[in-house]
Amino acid sequence: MILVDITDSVLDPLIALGHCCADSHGAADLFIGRVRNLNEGRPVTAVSYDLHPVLCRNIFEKISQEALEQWGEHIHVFLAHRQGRLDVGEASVIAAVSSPHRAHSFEACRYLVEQMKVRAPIWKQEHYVDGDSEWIKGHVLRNPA
Amino acid sequence: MILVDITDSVLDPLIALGHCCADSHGAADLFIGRVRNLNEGRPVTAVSYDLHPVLCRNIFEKISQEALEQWGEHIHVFLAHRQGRLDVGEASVIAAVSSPHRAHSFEACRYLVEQMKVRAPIWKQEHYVDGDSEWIKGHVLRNPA
Amino acid sequence: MTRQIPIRLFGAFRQGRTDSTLTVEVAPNASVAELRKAMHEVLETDNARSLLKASAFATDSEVLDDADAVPEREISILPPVCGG
Amino acid sequence: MTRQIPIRLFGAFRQGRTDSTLTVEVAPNASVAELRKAMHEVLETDNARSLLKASAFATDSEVLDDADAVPEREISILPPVCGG
Repeated sequence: MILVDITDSVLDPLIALGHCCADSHGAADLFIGRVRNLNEGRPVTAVSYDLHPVLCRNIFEKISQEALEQWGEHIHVFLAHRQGRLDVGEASVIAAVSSPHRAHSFEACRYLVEQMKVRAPIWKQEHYVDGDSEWIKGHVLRNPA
Repeated sequence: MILVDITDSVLDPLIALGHCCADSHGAADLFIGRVRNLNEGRPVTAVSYDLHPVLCRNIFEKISQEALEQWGEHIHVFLAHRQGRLDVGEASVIAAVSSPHRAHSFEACRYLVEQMKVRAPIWKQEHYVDGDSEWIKGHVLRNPA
Repeated sequence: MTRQIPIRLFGAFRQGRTDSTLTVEVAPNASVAELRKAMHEVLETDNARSLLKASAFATDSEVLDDADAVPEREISILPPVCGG
Repeated sequence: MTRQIPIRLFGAFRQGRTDSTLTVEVAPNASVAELRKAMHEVLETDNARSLLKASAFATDSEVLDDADAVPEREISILPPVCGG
Protein backbone atom coordinates (compact mmCIF):
# COMPACT_ATOMS: atom_id res chain seq x y z
CA MET A 1 0.00 0.00 0.00
CA ILE A 2 1.40 3.33 -1.12
CA LEU A 3 0.45 6.83 0.03
CA VAL A 4 2.32 9.82 -1.39
CA ASP A 5 1.58 13.50 -0.98
CA ILE A 6 2.76 16.98 -1.93
CA THR A 7 1.22 19.57 0.33
CA ASP A 8 1.21 23.19 1.54
CA SER A 9 0.09 22.05 5.00
CA VAL A 10 1.95 20.90 8.10
CA LEU A 11 3.15 17.28 7.79
CA ASP A 12 1.68 14.97 10.44
CA PRO A 13 3.75 11.95 11.52
CA LEU A 14 0.62 10.28 12.93
CA ILE A 15 -0.88 10.12 9.44
CA ALA A 16 2.30 8.38 8.24
CA LEU A 17 2.22 5.93 11.16
CA GLY A 18 -1.49 5.34 10.68
CA HIS A 19 -0.83 4.33 7.08
CA CYS A 20 2.26 2.28 7.94
CA CYS A 21 0.47 -0.19 10.14
CA ALA A 22 -1.07 -3.64 9.74
CA ASP A 23 -1.82 -6.56 12.06
CA SER A 24 0.93 -8.56 10.37
CA HIS A 25 3.51 -5.73 10.56
CA GLY A 26 5.77 -5.91 13.59
CA ALA A 27 7.96 -2.95 12.64
CA ALA A 28 7.56 0.59 11.34
CA ASP A 29 10.33 3.07 10.62
CA LEU A 30 9.65 6.77 10.12
CA PHE A 31 11.98 9.54 8.98
CA ILE A 32 11.39 13.27 9.42
CA GLY A 33 13.50 15.90 7.68
CA ARG A 34 13.30 19.29 9.37
CA VAL A 35 14.61 22.76 8.53
CA ARG A 36 17.93 23.34 10.31
CA ASN A 37 19.13 26.64 11.75
CA LEU A 38 22.56 26.24 10.18
CA ASN A 39 23.89 25.16 6.79
CA GLU A 40 27.61 24.97 6.11
CA GLY A 41 28.22 27.29 9.03
CA ARG A 42 25.72 29.94 7.92
CA PRO A 43 22.73 30.73 10.21
CA VAL A 44 19.43 29.96 8.45
CA THR A 45 16.06 31.46 9.44
CA ALA A 46 13.78 29.69 6.94
CA VAL A 47 13.76 27.63 3.76
CA SER A 48 11.47 28.01 0.74
CA TYR A 49 10.72 24.76 -1.07
CA ASP A 50 9.96 24.94 -4.77
CA LEU A 51 8.53 21.75 -6.31
CA HIS A 52 7.29 20.49 -9.62
CA PRO A 53 4.14 19.04 -8.02
CA VAL A 54 2.92 16.71 -10.76
CA LEU A 55 6.30 15.26 -11.68
CA CYS A 56 7.28 15.08 -8.00
CA ARG A 57 4.19 13.04 -7.18
CA ASN A 58 4.92 10.73 -10.13
CA ILE A 59 8.49 10.22 -8.97
CA PHE A 60 7.39 9.61 -5.36
CA GLU A 61 5.07 6.91 -6.70
CA LYS A 62 7.85 5.39 -8.78
CA ILE A 63 10.24 5.30 -5.82
CA SER A 64 7.53 3.78 -3.59
CA GLN A 65 6.73 1.16 -6.20
CA GLU A 66 10.44 0.26 -6.38
CA ALA A 67 10.43 -0.23 -2.59
CA LEU A 68 7.53 -2.67 -2.91
CA GLU A 69 9.37 -4.54 -5.66
CA GLN A 70 12.49 -4.75 -3.54
CA TRP A 71 11.05 -5.46 -0.07
CA GLY A 72 7.73 -7.07 -0.87
CA GLU A 73 4.27 -6.11 -2.11
CA HIS A 74 2.91 -6.42 1.43
CA ILE A 75 4.88 -3.48 2.89
CA HIS A 76 3.19 -0.12 3.50
CA VAL A 77 4.96 2.98 2.20
CA PHE A 78 4.38 6.67 2.94
CA LEU A 79 6.23 9.60 1.35
CA ALA A 80 5.17 13.22 1.66
CA HIS A 81 6.92 16.55 1.02
CA ARG A 82 5.83 20.01 1.93
CA GLN A 83 6.17 23.08 -0.31
CA GLY A 84 6.36 26.79 0.43
CA ARG A 85 8.26 28.68 3.09
CA LEU A 86 9.12 26.75 6.27
CA ASP A 87 10.62 28.02 9.50
CA VAL A 88 13.47 26.35 11.36
CA GLY A 89 12.20 23.15 13.03
CA GLU A 90 9.30 22.56 10.64
CA ALA A 91 9.11 19.20 8.86
CA SER A 92 9.81 19.34 5.13
CA VAL A 93 9.56 15.61 4.43
CA ILE A 94 8.22 12.47 6.08
CA ALA A 95 8.99 8.95 4.86
CA ALA A 96 7.72 5.82 6.57
CA VAL A 97 7.56 2.07 5.98
CA SER A 98 5.98 -0.79 7.89
CA SER A 99 6.59 -4.48 7.31
CA PRO A 100 6.55 -7.77 9.20
CA HIS A 101 10.23 -7.51 10.19
CA ARG A 102 12.40 -4.59 11.21
CA ALA A 103 15.29 -4.92 8.73
CA HIS A 104 12.94 -4.31 5.80
CA SER A 105 11.31 -1.30 7.44
CA PHE A 106 14.66 0.36 8.14
CA GLU A 107 16.11 -0.41 4.71
CA ALA A 108 13.06 0.58 2.69
CA CYS A 109 12.57 3.82 4.64
CA ARG A 110 16.21 4.74 4.04
CA TYR A 111 15.75 3.92 0.35
CA LEU A 112 12.79 6.32 0.05
CA VAL A 113 14.77 9.16 1.60
CA GLU A 114 17.96 8.63 -0.41
CA GLN A 115 16.07 8.30 -3.71
CA MET A 116 13.89 11.33 -2.95
CA LYS A 117 17.05 13.39 -2.37
CA VAL A 118 18.53 12.67 -5.80
CA ARG A 119 15.48 12.09 -8.01
CA ALA A 120 12.58 14.27 -6.85
CA PRO A 121 12.17 17.68 -8.52
CA ILE A 122 12.50 19.74 -5.34
CA TRP A 123 14.61 22.85 -4.83
CA LYS A 124 15.35 24.81 -1.74
CA GLN A 125 16.13 28.44 -1.23
CA GLU A 126 17.66 29.22 2.14
CA HIS A 127 16.93 32.50 3.89
CA TYR A 128 19.68 33.84 6.11
CA VAL A 129 19.79 35.98 9.23
CA ASP A 130 21.35 38.84 7.23
CA GLY A 131 18.33 38.98 4.88
CA ASP A 132 20.16 37.32 2.00
CA SER A 133 18.84 34.15 0.39
CA GLU A 134 20.31 31.52 -1.89
CA TRP A 135 19.23 28.53 -3.99
CA ILE A 136 21.06 25.46 -2.74
CA LYS A 137 23.25 23.51 -5.13
CA GLY A 138 21.98 19.97 -5.46
CA HIS A 139 22.16 16.71 -7.38
CA VAL A 140 22.00 16.71 -11.17
CA LEU A 141 18.79 14.94 -12.22
CA ARG A 142 19.29 11.99 -14.52
CA ASN A 143 17.12 9.14 -15.58
CA PRO A 144 17.93 6.08 -13.48
CA ALA A 145 20.24 3.77 -15.46
CA MET B 1 20.22 14.23 25.47
CA ILE B 2 18.89 10.86 26.55
CA LEU B 3 15.35 9.89 27.54
CA VAL B 4 14.60 6.26 28.43
CA ASP B 5 11.44 4.79 29.89
CA ILE B 6 9.83 1.55 31.04
CA THR B 7 6.09 1.94 31.30
CA ASP B 8 2.71 0.25 31.72
CA SER B 9 1.07 2.94 29.59
CA VAL B 10 0.54 3.33 25.85
CA LEU B 11 3.71 4.49 24.08
CA ASP B 12 3.33 7.84 22.31
CA PRO B 13 5.47 8.48 19.21
CA LEU B 14 4.91 12.25 19.57
CA ILE B 15 6.75 12.21 22.89
CA ALA B 16 9.68 10.50 21.16
CA LEU B 17 9.65 13.01 18.30
CA GLY B 18 9.29 15.91 20.74
CA HIS B 19 12.43 14.76 22.51
CA CYS B 20 14.30 14.01 19.28
CA CYS B 21 14.22 17.54 17.96
CA ALA B 22 16.55 20.56 17.99
CA ASP B 23 17.03 23.63 15.82
CA SER B 24 20.32 22.22 14.59
CA HIS B 25 18.90 18.74 13.86
CA GLY B 26 17.80 18.26 10.26
CA ALA B 27 16.89 14.58 10.61
CA ALA B 28 14.98 12.33 13.00
CA ASP B 29 14.43 8.60 12.67
CA LEU B 30 11.84 6.73 14.72
CA PHE B 31 11.21 3.01 15.06
CA ILE B 32 8.04 1.39 16.41
CA GLY B 33 7.82 -2.29 17.27
CA ARG B 34 4.24 -3.55 17.37
CA VAL B 35 2.60 -6.85 18.37
CA ARG B 36 2.06 -8.97 15.25
CA ASN B 37 -0.89 -11.28 14.65
CA LEU B 38 1.37 -14.08 13.49
CA ASN B 39 4.65 -15.61 14.68
CA GLU B 40 6.29 -18.43 12.77
CA GLY B 41 2.96 -19.23 11.16
CA ARG B 42 0.97 -19.35 14.39
CA PRO B 43 -1.90 -16.84 14.93
CA VAL B 44 -1.20 -14.60 17.93
CA THR B 45 -3.88 -12.67 19.85
CA ALA B 46 -1.72 -10.85 22.41
CA VAL B 47 1.75 -10.75 23.93
CA SER B 48 2.68 -10.35 27.60
CA TYR B 49 5.95 -8.53 28.20
CA ASP B 50 7.88 -9.35 31.35
CA LEU B 51 10.74 -6.98 32.18
CA HIS B 52 13.34 -6.49 34.86
CA PRO B 53 12.49 -2.80 35.16
CA VAL B 54 15.53 -1.47 37.05
CA LEU B 55 18.15 -3.41 35.09
CA CYS B 56 16.29 -2.74 31.85
CA ARG B 57 16.36 1.01 32.45
CA ASN B 58 20.09 0.80 33.27
CA ILE B 59 20.77 -1.11 30.07
CA PHE B 60 18.68 1.32 28.01
CA GLU B 61 20.81 4.13 29.43
CA LYS B 62 24.02 2.28 28.66
CA ILE B 63 22.95 1.61 25.06
CA SER B 64 21.89 5.25 24.64
CA GLN B 65 25.19 6.46 26.05
CA GLU B 66 27.04 4.24 23.58
CA ALA B 67 25.06 5.85 20.74
CA LEU B 68 26.18 9.30 21.92
CA GLU B 69 29.78 8.09 22.06
CA GLN B 70 29.54 6.69 18.55
CA TRP B 71 27.47 9.35 16.75
CA GLY B 72 28.20 12.45 18.82
CA GLU B 73 27.23 13.98 22.16
CA HIS B 74 24.86 16.38 20.41
CA ILE B 75 22.40 13.72 19.18
CA HIS B 76 19.08 13.19 20.98
CA VAL B 77 18.13 9.63 21.88
CA PHE B 78 14.81 8.14 22.99
CA LEU B 79 14.21 4.52 24.00
CA ALA B 80 11.06 3.26 25.71
CA HIS B 81 9.53 -0.18 26.22
CA ARG B 82 6.13 -1.13 27.47
CA GLN B 83 5.37 -3.95 29.91
CA GLY B 84 2.26 -6.03 30.57
CA ARG B 85 -0.21 -7.59 28.17
CA LEU B 86 -0.51 -5.96 24.73
CA ASP B 87 -3.02 -6.67 21.99
CA VAL B 88 -2.10 -7.11 18.32
CA GLY B 89 -1.17 -3.73 16.82
CA GLU B 90 -0.11 -2.11 20.09
CA ALA B 91 3.39 -0.62 20.29
CA SER B 92 5.80 -2.51 22.53
CA VAL B 93 8.88 -0.38 21.88
CA ILE B 94 9.77 3.02 20.45
CA ALA B 95 13.31 4.11 19.60
CA ALA B 96 14.18 7.48 18.09
CA VAL B 97 17.23 9.58 17.30
CA SER B 98 17.66 13.10 15.94
CA SER B 99 20.90 14.60 14.68
CA PRO B 100 22.12 17.24 12.22
CA HIS B 101 22.41 14.74 9.34
CA ARG B 102 20.26 11.80 8.28
CA ALA B 103 22.89 9.02 8.13
CA HIS B 104 23.57 9.36 11.86
CA SER B 105 19.87 9.35 12.76
CA PHE B 106 19.21 6.18 10.78
CA GLU B 107 22.32 4.37 12.02
CA ALA B 108 21.95 5.32 15.68
CA CYS B 109 18.24 4.43 15.75
CA ARG B 110 19.00 1.03 14.25
CA TYR B 111 21.75 0.57 16.83
CA LEU B 112 19.32 1.21 19.70
CA VAL B 113 16.87 -1.37 18.38
CA GLU B 114 19.44 -4.07 17.64
CA GLN B 115 21.16 -3.67 21.01
CA MET B 116 17.85 -3.60 22.87
CA LYS B 117 16.89 -6.91 21.23
CA VAL B 118 19.98 -8.76 22.48
CA ARG B 119 20.87 -6.98 25.73
CA ALA B 120 17.73 -5.72 27.46
CA PRO B 121 16.14 -8.03 30.08
CA ILE B 122 12.77 -8.35 28.36
CA TRP B 123 10.78 -11.54 27.78
CA LYS B 124 7.67 -12.16 25.82
CA GLN B 125 4.94 -14.69 26.25
CA GLU B 126 2.73 -15.09 23.22
CA HIS B 127 -0.96 -15.87 23.57
CA TYR B 128 -2.52 -17.88 20.77
CA VAL B 129 -5.97 -18.13 19.28
CA ASP B 130 -6.36 -21.66 20.71
CA GLY B 131 -5.89 -20.35 24.28
CA ASP B 132 -2.38 -21.73 24.59
CA SER B 133 0.56 -19.45 25.43
CA GLU B 134 4.31 -19.76 25.17
CA TRP B 135 7.47 -17.95 26.29
CA ILE B 136 9.49 -17.04 23.21
CA LYS B 137 13.02 -18.34 22.86
CA GLY B 138 15.45 -15.45 22.64
CA HIS B 139 19.07 -14.33 22.76
CA VAL B 140 21.36 -15.55 25.52
CA LEU B 141 22.35 -12.54 27.62
CA ARG B 142 26.08 -11.96 27.89
CA ASN B 143 28.20 -9.07 29.00
CA PRO B 144 29.36 -7.14 25.94
CA ALA B 145 32.97 -8.19 25.13
CA MET C 1 8.38 26.92 -39.87
CA THR C 2 9.47 26.60 -36.23
CA ARG C 3 7.89 25.51 -32.93
CA GLN C 4 7.48 27.84 -29.95
CA ILE C 5 8.30 25.86 -26.80
CA PRO C 6 7.31 27.39 -23.45
CA ILE C 7 9.66 26.05 -20.78
CA ARG C 8 8.57 26.09 -17.12
CA LEU C 9 11.33 27.36 -14.84
CA PHE C 10 12.10 25.99 -11.36
CA GLY C 11 14.47 26.71 -8.51
CA ALA C 12 17.42 28.95 -9.31
CA PHE C 13 16.09 29.62 -12.83
CA ARG C 14 13.43 31.76 -11.16
CA GLN C 15 16.07 33.97 -9.53
CA GLY C 16 15.52 37.58 -10.53
CA ARG C 17 12.57 36.78 -12.86
CA THR C 18 8.95 37.70 -12.63
CA ASP C 19 7.97 35.17 -15.28
CA SER C 20 7.97 31.44 -14.51
CA THR C 21 8.26 30.38 -18.15
CA LEU C 22 10.72 31.12 -20.92
CA THR C 23 9.76 30.53 -24.55
CA VAL C 24 12.29 29.31 -27.10
CA GLU C 25 12.06 28.49 -30.79
CA VAL C 26 13.19 25.17 -32.28
CA ALA C 27 12.84 23.26 -35.56
CA PRO C 28 9.73 21.03 -35.90
CA ASN C 29 11.57 17.78 -35.20
CA ALA C 30 14.09 19.14 -32.72
CA SER C 31 15.73 16.92 -30.13
CA VAL C 32 16.11 17.78 -26.45
CA ALA C 33 19.78 18.55 -27.19
CA GLU C 34 18.67 21.18 -29.73
CA LEU C 35 16.17 22.59 -27.25
CA ARG C 36 19.02 22.92 -24.76
CA LYS C 37 21.08 24.82 -27.36
CA ALA C 38 18.16 27.13 -28.15
CA MET C 39 17.63 27.85 -24.46
CA HIS C 40 21.33 28.54 -24.05
CA GLU C 41 21.04 31.27 -26.70
CA VAL C 42 18.26 33.14 -24.93
CA LEU C 43 19.60 33.00 -21.36
CA GLU C 44 21.00 36.36 -20.27
CA THR C 45 23.63 35.49 -17.66
CA ASP C 46 26.68 33.23 -17.37
CA ASN C 47 25.20 31.87 -14.13
CA ALA C 48 22.04 30.78 -15.88
CA ARG C 49 23.95 29.27 -18.79
CA SER C 50 26.18 27.34 -16.42
CA LEU C 51 23.11 26.18 -14.43
CA LEU C 52 21.55 24.97 -17.70
CA LYS C 53 24.49 22.59 -18.25
CA ALA C 54 23.67 20.83 -14.96
CA SER C 55 19.92 20.81 -15.59
CA ALA C 56 17.49 18.28 -17.06
CA PHE C 57 14.44 18.75 -19.27
CA ALA C 58 11.31 16.91 -18.22
CA THR C 59 7.63 16.45 -18.94
CA ASP C 60 5.12 16.09 -16.12
CA SER C 61 5.71 12.37 -16.10
CA GLU C 62 9.41 11.84 -16.81
CA VAL C 63 12.90 13.24 -17.14
CA LEU C 64 14.03 13.47 -20.79
CA ASP C 65 17.32 12.39 -22.35
CA ASP C 66 19.17 14.68 -24.76
CA ALA C 67 18.54 12.25 -27.65
CA ASP C 68 14.73 12.29 -27.13
CA ALA C 69 12.55 14.31 -29.49
CA VAL C 70 10.97 17.35 -27.87
CA PRO C 71 7.50 16.05 -26.91
CA GLU C 72 4.23 17.88 -27.52
CA ARG C 73 3.50 18.03 -23.82
CA GLU C 74 4.51 20.71 -21.32
CA ILE C 75 8.28 20.98 -20.84
CA SER C 76 10.12 22.00 -17.67
CA ILE C 77 13.77 22.71 -17.00
CA LEU C 78 14.95 21.16 -13.71
CA PRO C 79 18.12 22.45 -12.05
CA PRO C 80 20.02 20.12 -9.67
CA VAL C 81 17.64 18.97 -6.93
CA CYS C 82 17.87 18.88 -3.15
CA GLY C 83 14.67 17.79 -1.47
CA GLY C 84 14.17 16.98 2.19
CA MET D 1 27.61 -21.63 57.67
CA THR D 2 25.91 -20.98 54.32
CA ARG D 3 24.23 -18.03 52.60
CA GLN D 4 20.58 -18.07 51.56
CA ILE D 5 20.31 -16.41 48.15
CA PRO D 6 16.85 -15.42 46.96
CA ILE D 7 16.86 -15.39 43.15
CA ARG D 8 14.26 -13.36 41.26
CA LEU D 9 12.72 -15.31 38.40
CA PHE D 10 11.80 -13.85 34.99
CA GLY D 11 10.22 -15.01 31.76
CA ALA D 12 9.93 -18.75 31.28
CA PHE D 13 11.24 -19.41 34.82
CA ARG D 14 7.85 -18.16 36.02
CA GLN D 15 6.01 -20.81 34.01
CA GLY D 16 3.83 -22.87 36.31
CA ARG D 17 4.99 -21.07 39.47
CA THR D 18 3.11 -18.87 41.88
CA ASP D 19 6.30 -17.59 43.48
CA SER D 20 8.56 -15.14 41.64
CA THR D 21 11.66 -16.00 43.68
CA LEU D 22 13.56 -19.20 44.36
CA THR D 23 15.94 -19.42 47.30
CA VAL D 24 19.15 -21.44 47.09
CA GLU D 25 21.96 -22.08 49.54
CA VAL D 26 25.63 -21.48 48.75
CA ALA D 27 28.93 -21.22 50.60
CA PRO D 28 29.86 -17.77 51.99
CA ASN D 29 32.35 -16.95 49.23
CA ALA D 30 30.57 -18.73 46.40
CA SER D 31 31.07 -17.73 42.80
CA VAL D 32 28.29 -17.22 40.28
CA ALA D 33 29.26 -20.62 38.80
CA GLU D 34 28.58 -22.24 42.18
CA LEU D 35 25.29 -20.37 42.47
CA ARG D 36 24.35 -21.78 39.06
CA LYS D 37 25.16 -25.31 40.28
CA ALA D 38 23.10 -24.82 43.45
CA MET D 39 20.14 -23.56 41.43
CA HIS D 40 20.47 -26.52 39.07
CA GLU D 41 20.02 -28.85 42.09
CA VAL D 42 16.76 -27.29 43.21
CA LEU D 43 15.04 -26.93 39.82
CA GLU D 44 12.33 -29.54 39.34
CA THR D 45 12.12 -30.03 35.58
CA ASP D 46 14.46 -30.83 32.70
CA ASN D 47 13.04 -27.83 30.88
CA ALA D 48 13.98 -25.48 33.69
CA ARG D 49 17.46 -27.01 34.02
CA SER D 50 18.05 -26.68 30.31
CA LEU D 51 16.78 -23.07 30.40
CA LEU D 52 19.23 -22.36 33.24
CA LYS D 53 22.16 -23.29 30.99
CA ALA D 54 21.17 -20.51 28.57
CA SER D 55 20.48 -17.98 31.32
CA ALA D 56 22.53 -15.24 32.98
CA PHE D 57 22.64 -14.07 36.59
CA ALA D 58 22.44 -10.34 37.16
CA THR D 59 22.14 -7.64 39.78
CA ASP D 60 19.91 -4.60 39.24
CA SER D 61 22.80 -2.86 37.53
CA GLU D 62 24.72 -5.47 35.56
CA VAL D 63 24.91 -8.96 34.12
CA LEU D 64 27.33 -11.19 36.07
CA ASP D 65 30.05 -13.50 34.75
CA ASP D 66 30.40 -17.04 36.13
CA ALA D 67 33.77 -16.14 37.67
CA ASP D 68 32.32 -13.22 39.69
CA ALA D 69 31.67 -13.65 43.41
CA VAL D 70 27.97 -13.72 44.31
CA PRO D 71 27.33 -10.10 45.31
CA GLU D 72 25.41 -8.99 48.42
CA ARG D 73 22.79 -7.26 46.29
CA GLU D 74 19.60 -8.69 44.85
CA ILE D 75 20.19 -11.43 42.28
CA SER D 76 18.03 -12.28 39.27
CA ILE D 77 18.15 -15.12 36.78
CA LEU D 78 17.61 -13.91 33.20
CA PRO D 79 16.58 -16.41 30.52
CA PRO D 80 17.35 -15.59 26.86
CA VAL D 81 15.82 -12.21 26.03
CA CYS D 82 13.61 -10.99 23.21
CA GLY D 83 12.46 -7.43 23.63
CA GLY D 84 10.61 -5.33 21.09
